Amino acid sequence: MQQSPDQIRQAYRQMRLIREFEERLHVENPKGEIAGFTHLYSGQEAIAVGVCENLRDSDFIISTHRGHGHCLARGCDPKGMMHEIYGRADGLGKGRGGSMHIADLDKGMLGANGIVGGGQPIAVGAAVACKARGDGSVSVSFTGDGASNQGTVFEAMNMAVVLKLPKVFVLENNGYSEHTGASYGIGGDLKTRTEAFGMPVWEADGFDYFSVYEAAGKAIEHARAGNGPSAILATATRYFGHFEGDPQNYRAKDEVKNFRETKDALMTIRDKVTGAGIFTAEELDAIDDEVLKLIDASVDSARNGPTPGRDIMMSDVYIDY
Amino acid sequence: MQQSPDQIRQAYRQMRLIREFEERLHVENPKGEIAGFTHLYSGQEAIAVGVCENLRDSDFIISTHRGHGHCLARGCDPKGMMHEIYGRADGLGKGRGGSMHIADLDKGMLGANGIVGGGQPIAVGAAVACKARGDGSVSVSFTGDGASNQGTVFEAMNMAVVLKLPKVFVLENNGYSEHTGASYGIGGDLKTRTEAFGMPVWEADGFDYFSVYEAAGKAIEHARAGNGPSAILATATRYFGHFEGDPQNYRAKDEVKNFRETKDALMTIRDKVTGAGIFTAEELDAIDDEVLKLIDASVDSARNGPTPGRDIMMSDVYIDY
Amino acid sequence: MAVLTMRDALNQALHEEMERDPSVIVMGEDVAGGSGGTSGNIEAAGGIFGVTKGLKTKYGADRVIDTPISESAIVGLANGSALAGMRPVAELMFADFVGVSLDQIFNQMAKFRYMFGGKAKTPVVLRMSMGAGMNAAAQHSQTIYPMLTAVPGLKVVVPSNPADAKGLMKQAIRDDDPVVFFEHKALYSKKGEVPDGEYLIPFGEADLVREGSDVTVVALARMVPFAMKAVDKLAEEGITCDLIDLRTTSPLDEETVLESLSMTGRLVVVDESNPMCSIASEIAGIAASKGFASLRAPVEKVTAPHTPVPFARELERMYVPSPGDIEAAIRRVMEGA
Amino acid sequence: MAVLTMRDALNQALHEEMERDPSVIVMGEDVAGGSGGTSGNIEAAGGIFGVTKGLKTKYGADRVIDTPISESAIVGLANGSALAGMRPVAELMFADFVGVSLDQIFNQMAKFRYMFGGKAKTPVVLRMSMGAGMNAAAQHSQTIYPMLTAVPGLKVVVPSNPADAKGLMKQAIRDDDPVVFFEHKALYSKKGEVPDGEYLIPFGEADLVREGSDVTVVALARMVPFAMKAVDKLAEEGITCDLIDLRTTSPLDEETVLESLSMTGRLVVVDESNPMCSIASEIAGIAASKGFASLRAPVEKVTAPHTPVPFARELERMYVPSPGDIEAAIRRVMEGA
Ligand SMILES: Cc1ncc(C[n+]2csc(CCOP(=O)(O)OP(=O)(O)O)c2C)c(N)n1
Ligand SMILES: Cc1ncc(C[n+]2csc(CCOP(=O)(O)OP(=O)(O)O)c2C)c(N)n1
Ligand SMILES: [Mg+2]
Ligand SMILES: [Mg+2]
Repeated sequence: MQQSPDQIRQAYRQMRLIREFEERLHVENPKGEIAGFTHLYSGQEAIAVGVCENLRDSDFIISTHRGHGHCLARGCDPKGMMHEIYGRADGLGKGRGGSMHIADLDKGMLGANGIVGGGQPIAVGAAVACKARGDGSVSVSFTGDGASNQGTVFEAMNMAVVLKLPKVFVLENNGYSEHTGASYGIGGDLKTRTEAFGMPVWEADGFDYFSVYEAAGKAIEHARAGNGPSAILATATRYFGHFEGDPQNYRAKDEVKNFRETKDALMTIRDKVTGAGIFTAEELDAIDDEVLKLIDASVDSARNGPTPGRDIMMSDVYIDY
Repeated sequence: MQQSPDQIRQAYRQMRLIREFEERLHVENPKGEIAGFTHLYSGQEAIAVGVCENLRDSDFIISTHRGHGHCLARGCDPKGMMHEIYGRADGLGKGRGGSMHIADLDKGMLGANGIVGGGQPIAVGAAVACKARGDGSVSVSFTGDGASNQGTVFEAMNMAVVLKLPKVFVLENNGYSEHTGASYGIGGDLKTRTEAFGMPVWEADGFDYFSVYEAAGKAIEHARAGNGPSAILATATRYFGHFEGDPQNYRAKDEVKNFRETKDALMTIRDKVTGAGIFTAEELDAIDDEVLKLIDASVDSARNGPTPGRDIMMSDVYIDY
Repeated sequence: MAVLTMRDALNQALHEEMERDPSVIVMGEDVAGGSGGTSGNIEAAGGIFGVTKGLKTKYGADRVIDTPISESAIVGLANGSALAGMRPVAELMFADFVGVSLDQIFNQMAKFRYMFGGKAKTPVVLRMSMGAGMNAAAQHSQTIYPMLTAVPGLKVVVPSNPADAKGLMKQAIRDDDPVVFFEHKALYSKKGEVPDGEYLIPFGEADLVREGSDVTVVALARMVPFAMKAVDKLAEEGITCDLIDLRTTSPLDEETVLESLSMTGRLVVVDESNPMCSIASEIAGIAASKGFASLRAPVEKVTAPHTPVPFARELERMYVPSPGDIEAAIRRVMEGA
Repeated sequence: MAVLTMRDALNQALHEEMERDPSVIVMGEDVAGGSGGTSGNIEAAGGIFGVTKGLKTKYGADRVIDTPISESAIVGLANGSALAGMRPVAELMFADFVGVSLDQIFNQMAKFRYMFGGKAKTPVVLRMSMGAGMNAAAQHSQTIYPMLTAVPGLKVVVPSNPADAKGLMKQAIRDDDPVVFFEHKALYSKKGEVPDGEYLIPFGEADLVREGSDVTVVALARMVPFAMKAVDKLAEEGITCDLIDLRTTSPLDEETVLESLSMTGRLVVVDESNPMCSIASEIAGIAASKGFASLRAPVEKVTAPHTPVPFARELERMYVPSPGDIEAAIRRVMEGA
């Protein structure tokens, strides 16, 4: 733990923020106010935060359909996100994108993406811009175990290697691709397949913030130094269904419960941090309180946010047409 | 050389047929009677023939934009092909497909394909049918070094592994992808990348019929026995430009000449076969004569073949509409 | 006749055809579900919309194939197995995923027979869910049938109700040409009477679902029930319409449209797609060419706007042509002449 | 003014814009060529059609990027670099290759700005060669602009001559929205006068290339010179036509078409695409709706047939609408009213 207390506080807070954001959505969702598909990230918090805590303002990330965690970790405004998820005119996407398309270009967050494998080629493009700038900035994409079988992801990996771009592929194996186990759809294994393109892959425990932070740090440093692309492979689990409403018929009865009890990312960081005497449980609880209040306020505000109208439907298709 | 003289005669004849078919097209092409893009296979004959001599009638192959060699090796009628290349109403494609789309479903030849990476997923589909039949039949696709970077090819490989299909990937590295060297576009290397999906890869000398025959035999046997997909990787060169008319500005001056003089596939098989005393040079020359006459006759016939009319343009879009 | 949802009508068609013909196979992501899972359930999903329920349990893993997320390879599986003698029914979970598989659809399956001298037969059915109505936003709500209707070699099916869905699906599976079968997400749970057992609807025959004399209304998929609402409401006022449900856009039943137009002289076309190069454009264009002599008023095209599909409930509702929009268009066309 | 081929006019536009703006970059397969080759030539191709000649030699490998055969990743390179502040000009060698890259075009670049609350700017130019004329057969000859014209968020350019190609390309590169730029293969070698230096043509402004009073002829890309032949021939007989070159199909200059139609009352639309859901359908549909009051005769749509593009010279010539077909359509529309 070579991180400063401030860094650790920030990381813990971000992980808690994601966790509570998602747990709250899980509670709110059945009430019927939230439209569309909602894919929750709970269980994988250490990955998004472990990666993003390594980033600078000039870096880029691109996310997946399961985007809330990456957005929050990258610093998107939770209230703006919540408004978007509730379809409000003042949400980050003006209510036009919803949960699956949250982005904030001002934060170098190039969007959640509803197309599995859609983001990776785009992130490679952002890496072209990073390289052109020559300021050591990097581009990071997140890719699920299921997404790793999409042709566009292979193309993106190969392209990044061929052009020696400052690009980091974050592979998140949460064990499932919708209702199918990760192992079923993957010929070979993720690490070997990725290395075969000629890039290094660092493995991490996706439940452990410090493990991910360290692996991602190596990958990002590798890119910043001009050594080209690399990947990290982090394994965790998702606590909820593929989307809200999924009965999860494909999972063993106690699978999630076991993970929650033995591996939980928030539990892990708390144990480590309190164990090392960096913060007391009370100090961390105070962070939790702050986060919970923020989420409460975001949900209240979003539930009462302004409804988008025809002007919003018709605008921003083009800049000039 | 455990092959019977008859087998070897047939293989030699097929290689010579491809060679002369292509050399003749190279002569005819500048005369202006042949329309469209013509991609010649000369230099790689041992690969198509080395693979296809392992096949049974019930097997399938699918080809690329550089399809003449694979078609001939699979037993497509040279005259029907020549008529197609000349755009004749009685060509294999009735003049609608041309050089890039020669197919013969009756021979299990699922077509040359103008889309790089287009054929591989289709060949995986044919392997599904092979598996369903349960008769040990296999499906073979040919893939260039350039094509190996197309997302659809990675997907096809993975799918074949996941479904454990009787599918053989023949990777033909001829050193170039159009005007670009093979090494430029390939992150990692072809063998490692293919093995990473969890399938065995056998390497072969793409100039040597016997080497290819043996490697392909292993792969095909692997598939017939129900052990799933595999690949062979064969390296050779193409003697002509990417397409007819290509000035080849990307190649060293004597590159092709050197290959022709030191590695040529026809030379190689002749040397081995005469050296082992299986056939005399005169016996092989007689085959050459027969082939040359066949090509002469095919070109003469094709030059005077019937012109397709409106009925041909308008038919076979659907079976029933 | 049983009363079934469209989902169940499609499921019934699949069950009947798989039972009838062992060469029918099904493939796609989570068409069964549960493979590689920890519950041991071999059919944890039965399709994300439940259309393929029970198939794997009944017909096994060789005929009901769960796949990785590799849409090009999924359509390729269908194409190759069809060329090799099977009758595959492949699923693209959402029509929007043609983006990652279009080549296999428009350059491959559509063109084999033509390019290959008339020898190839590619009896693929490519199912895909489409349309707005679930607030699934811009990448999961499109109605891309115009794009595929334009492609020679493809047949395109767009059912509006459970009975048609069954009859057209059974026809699609038996059809020797490649068929793209669009299932509107917002119709899956709609119920209707569905004939039992053998029931086939030929392609290229539109259905005249309402008869009238003032206006010809042409619609497809979810726009048919919406148009019914508008037409039925106006009928109370004495404005009567022919309402034509296209059922397939390729082949397109021009005759039925033109015949109706020759009686009414007025045309409203309703299409959930974006306006440009749409089915609405196509039918309006046909009216301007082959139907010109009949036309007494400007054609009204009722479509979504030239925008992506927006997410929020209010926005999506505004985006999709509504019964009110259709009613207004019918009124306008009545005033026009 | 110099006389240039369309190829060279496009090349000039690229050179000028790369010179002017360091954020302009070029990417695609063999846009330079020679990478990894044995000749040491760092620009062995300059694009398969020569449009990108000299760019790598002048601007270097960082700005002129040869890529592997990975079209989705090529368009992705453009999309991501544009979001991150560059002005990429990406090449799909053949328009038919949208099959392997459509997602990045229609689900990604077209929709970012809308989905992302109006913050994103995606100034991509996606160049692609299109059309019949080289006997390149069914997978290398399509004119798929209708498919992309239908997509909200994309602008679509279809030049018919060298001057327009230059002016529209320079506009495309400076435009802040994503632009799909179609280059007709059969026009690359056609020559015309091209203004030197700064020359921009705004999008959405059709060009009235012939003036007349009897018929409005609307055409685009290669159909414009074909239509000119027909129109000029008929002018000798005293039948005079407005000939409108659309130049862009999105935005589409309806006003110019409708204004002309209001004078002539007769419309012929010429489109090299397959007939269904085409630009011909779109324009005919506009005539039936917004132009109905002007219309005095059935609209004539002159398009390719509903077949893939055939290979043989004779077949391809039959497939492509010819000056003779256009002439016949103009005569028919003159008889029609
Ligand atoms: C191209 C495409 N195919 C399929 C889908 C449907 N889909 C959405 S998420 C998903 C599973 C993704 O699995 P994974 O990449 O492991 O991410 P996770 O859901 O586990 O976060 C699927 C199949 C999609 N959105 N896009
Ligand atoms: C999807 C697609 N992209 C690009 C092309 C253009 N193209 C045709 S052949 C070729 C090079 C193929 O190289 P390789 O796979 O090594 O085969 P080879 O030509 O060497 O036989 C390219 C880029 C194409 N036909 N299809
Ligand atoms: Mg997963
Ligand atoms: Mg090659």
